[in-house]
Amino acid sequence: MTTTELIDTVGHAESTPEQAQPYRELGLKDDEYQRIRDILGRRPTAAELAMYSVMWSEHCSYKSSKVHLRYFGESTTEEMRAKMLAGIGENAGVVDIGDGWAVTFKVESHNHPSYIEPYQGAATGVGGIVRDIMAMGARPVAVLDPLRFGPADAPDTRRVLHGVVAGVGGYGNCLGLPNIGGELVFDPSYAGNPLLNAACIGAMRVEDLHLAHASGTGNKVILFGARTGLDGIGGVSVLASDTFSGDESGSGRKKLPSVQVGDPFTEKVLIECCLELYREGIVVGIQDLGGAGLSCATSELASAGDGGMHVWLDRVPLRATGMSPAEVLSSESQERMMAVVTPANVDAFMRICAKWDVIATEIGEVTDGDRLVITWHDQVVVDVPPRTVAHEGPVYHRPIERPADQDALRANGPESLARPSTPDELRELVLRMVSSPNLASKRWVTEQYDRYVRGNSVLAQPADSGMIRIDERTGRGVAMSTDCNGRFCRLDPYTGAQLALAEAYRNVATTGATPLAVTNCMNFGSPEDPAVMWQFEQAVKGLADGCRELGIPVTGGNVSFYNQTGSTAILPTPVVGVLGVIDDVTRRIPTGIGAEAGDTLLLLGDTHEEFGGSEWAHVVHGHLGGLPPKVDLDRERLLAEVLVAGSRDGMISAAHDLSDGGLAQAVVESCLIGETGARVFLPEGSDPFVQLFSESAGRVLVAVPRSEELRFTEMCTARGLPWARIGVVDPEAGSLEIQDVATFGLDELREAWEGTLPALFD
Amino acid sequence: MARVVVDVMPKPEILDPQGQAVANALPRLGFSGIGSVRQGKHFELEVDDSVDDATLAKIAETFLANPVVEDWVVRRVES
Amino acid sequence: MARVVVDVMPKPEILDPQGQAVANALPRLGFSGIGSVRQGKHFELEVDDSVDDATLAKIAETFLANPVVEDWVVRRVES
Amino acid sequence: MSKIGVITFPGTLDDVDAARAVTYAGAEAVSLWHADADLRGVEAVVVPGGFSYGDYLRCGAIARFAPVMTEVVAAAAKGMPVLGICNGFQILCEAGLLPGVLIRNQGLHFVCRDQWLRVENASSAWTSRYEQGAEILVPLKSGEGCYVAEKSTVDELEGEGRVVFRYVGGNPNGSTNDIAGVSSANGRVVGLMPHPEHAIDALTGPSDDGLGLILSVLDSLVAA
Ligand SMILES: Nc1ncnc2c1ncn2[C@@H]1O[C@H](COP(=O)(O)OP(=O)(O)O)[C@@H](O)[C@H]1O
Ligand SMILES: [Mg+2]
Repeated sequence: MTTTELIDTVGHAESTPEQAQPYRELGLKDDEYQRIRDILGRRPTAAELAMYSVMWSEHCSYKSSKVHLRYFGESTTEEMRAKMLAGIGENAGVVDIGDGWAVTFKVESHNHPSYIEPYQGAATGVGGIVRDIMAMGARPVAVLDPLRFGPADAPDTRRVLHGVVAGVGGYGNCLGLPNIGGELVFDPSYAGNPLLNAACIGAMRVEDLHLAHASGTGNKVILFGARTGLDGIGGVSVLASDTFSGDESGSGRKKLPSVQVGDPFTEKVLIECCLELYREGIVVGIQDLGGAGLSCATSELASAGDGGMHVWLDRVPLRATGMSPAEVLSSESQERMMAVVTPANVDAFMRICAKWDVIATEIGEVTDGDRLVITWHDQVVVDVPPRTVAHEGPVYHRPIERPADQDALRANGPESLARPSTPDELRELVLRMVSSPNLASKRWVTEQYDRYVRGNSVLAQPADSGMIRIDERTGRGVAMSTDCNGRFCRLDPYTGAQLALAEAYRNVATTGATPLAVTNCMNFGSPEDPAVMWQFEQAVKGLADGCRELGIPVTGGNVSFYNQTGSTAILPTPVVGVLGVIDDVTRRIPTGIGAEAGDTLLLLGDTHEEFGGSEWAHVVHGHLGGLPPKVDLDRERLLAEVLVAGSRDGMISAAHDLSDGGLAQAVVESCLIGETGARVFLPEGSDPFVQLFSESAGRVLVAVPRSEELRFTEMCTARGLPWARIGVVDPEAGSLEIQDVATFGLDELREAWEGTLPALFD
Repeated sequence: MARVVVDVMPKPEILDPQGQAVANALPRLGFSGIGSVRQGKHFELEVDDSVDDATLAKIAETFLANPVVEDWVVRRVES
Repeated sequence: MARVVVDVMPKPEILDPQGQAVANALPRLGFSGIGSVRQGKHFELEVDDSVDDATLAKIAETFLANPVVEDWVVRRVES
Repeated sequence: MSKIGVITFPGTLDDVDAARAVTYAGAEAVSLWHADADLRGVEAVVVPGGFSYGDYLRCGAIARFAPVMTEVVAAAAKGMPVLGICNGFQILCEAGLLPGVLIRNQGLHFVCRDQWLRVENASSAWTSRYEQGAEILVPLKSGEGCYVAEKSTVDELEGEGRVVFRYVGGNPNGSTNDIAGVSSANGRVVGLMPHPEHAIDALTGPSDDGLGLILSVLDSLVAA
């Protein structure tokens, strides 16, 4: 393949304008291909075609979502921007958390690969998001993994879940990053479309922030990390079979698997190597290699810089023999990074890489033109304006239409579903709900993740949000939670996205941290379906408007389309991640009760009869219809202020937010996590079923020491936050008593809560 | 009873971090002349004579190996 | 260049949780007649002709296998 | 101030934690690099947890050949206290400083949980601060923590009181005789799978029970 006759050079392309090219197989539309020809004034070479086709894919170009995502920027005010050091468009968002510290965080999806090859799909999903964080100049400090699978008892769920959990753990544990949270949701819509979203948090000093720019004519472009192989080439392998000389030599690779295999050890070493490079101050620009490999890294770096770039592609260290330039450009081999370095610093750069046994190769140079020129053994195989590859891809205004069944769905409310009426029925329902797969303890999963490594994990699962200490001296730290209820989003994507935001925001505040910024991962069906585009548009609007109301900016995110089976899309799933800051992690609020005996249990917020999309309707009736709970963001903000103030003044000894499963679930978890009993009394004259299982938003259960009760409730009253005294912590009891309903032994509850996942998956 | 051996190897184009780790370590341990190393799995099964080759092939393909990333070979050996 | 195969297996008296798991799972998947399963490692090395058998034995014994719990076999195969 | 070395191999993860534990105990943590055959004047060494060289072949199999390990083996022969935690324990077994080997957990999953241990021998260099039979709570986090050895070796360890830590409240990984940690014949080299360095502060761990290991060795250094 390396013989010159087979190479499709720019000269060859110019002289063979009519040669047919497999652009359709590469996913390009007729008009997109024509646009490439117009940009170049000729047909693209095979390498250029490979580059444009991956970079103009939905995944890389955001061509269907771009027009909507703009709304995030448009709805962010100057005030919201105040603490944002980098936002949408960079590898990851960065916020200033005070004391000279900056924190970067982001969520990404690796959904499809995790269905094909669950272990490697999940592992490389974690690897990819970690490199994004590294590319900002930060040390990655924690990961989270929001996961969604098909029905818990479906045979394929077992295969996918086993692989995904082992992959997240196998990669993250070996990398030395504590896993401090995530989600685990089962719903039939995710069968065949599991969602593997991975989030990472990184920390750095404000002055160490690095952006992906290739600037400074004469600066060197260095590729470092793993060798480049044939992994993940998937679509581009059609180029290998499309023989320019009529030779069949490429046919052996026609069906390359589009799977990448991760090597967490190499990534761990790469992290330490990068951090040492940053410390020495010898990196001008840095970019990770993720989807679209070198195509993406070279064009994005060049496009964001102030000049052009020349790349000697044949210098790239390879793992396979006979790779074509197009393959080298498209390979998604993992654990690679690209840096821009001044000539004077190249030696120092190489020395540090050698210390860590990291392969580093100077493969290019920043030039003073505005072209990205790539040569292969001195022949020009790519000569393009980089912006046209990286930033000026196609933009679609996809048709949007409210789904035809939306009204019927909303009209079919849960009001007529049979409800428990006797105490016995309620008792049974509590146990049934607690042991249902979505509400059961996630311990079977989280026990496979290292939550301790690096010794800064202040809160990890089970907790409302994970919390990590950033500064050992001052105790400053951050908290993060990701949330989304896809059923709510199906009923009303605008409100559903706001409910996801509200829940993540509340989860962060519940641990005593002040919510600061937002990231998201938009998991949806096909953008070519107008109904899906409507869901997407509504969710973006809802999230953006919600962030504006709460005064915290969206700093980044990710879009994953085409999550569907046939014509059926997954539940719209805009996973929202909220990051909060806490000035002193020792004042964190734990989830479990019982640190102090005799605490009063207070329920903050209002309970309404809200069962549309609830876990109860799902578990007991397999029903989805009606309206989701109302969202009141002013209330969420007030609740957060009260929780943070309560934490600051030492008035709260435990807190747990109410979400899926309502009060019953929250109380049970507070007892089990704290290994302590309680007595609960529901408001007089209220309907116990509604009190226990409604999923009204804006509520938190708090445990307050007797001595602080008056001060705390007076604060709530003064600020206008409804509260109700609903119980006491009872360490002696060994049981949870819900007055006039039932008493549960803690052992009985634990068995119900913790038995489910092992029974399903061991 | 027959003894059956199944060897499962990462496909040639697939990254093999395990084999690579061994290959990189050998020179450091003072062993030279080893070009490449690939590491896979080796299974030894005791099998009833009633189990035919098609069944063995199926077991290997659906269970012992992951066809997306691995190749495998099934051999009956005398015991 | 020669191809050398090294198979490393847990000693018979040593616990083999992986092989055990495979053996337990097979009947559940509808495969009967498999008595026992043991799982080990399979290495394929590309070796210079200069590397002699004694060296290969040494590599296997000191590095590829842990003699405390594992047995191993070294084979040269034609390529 | 006593100096305790903490080794970093490529792929070591819990070195920062081990160093923090040393500092909390009031000693100086000296970082030792795998490629340097130099113990930099330390009086004791901690081989921390992680995945040295990725642990792809066999846990600890590659790390034991590192230049720094040659020095550790030589120093241990002269009585220097050495503590191997998790991957460090695996490395010490591979290096022959401790008997036996650690294989894949019986459940085949990585297990991260807060684990109760009984101190079975409070006279080793790393456990003198504990009461004999004391129970301590420290994190366990490993995928290959199942201790196995030939029967004669296990009998010898049990007979000589060299099983230093034992799991209580359930065996998390199938380890022989619930063994969590063992020592060399002279009690100076100790290895264990659970992570005492992650139990030095109730803020970030389940307890501060783990600090006792470092405090113990400091006692023995002062006494020596
Ligand atoms: N896939 C996962 N990875 C890591 N942690 C998880 C995962 N799934 C759930 N968790 C953790 O388990 C705990 C309980 O989860 P969940 O009930 O969904 O919390 P919440 O309702 O507060 O969002 C939380 O600490 C959450 O972060
Ligand atoms: Mg919560």
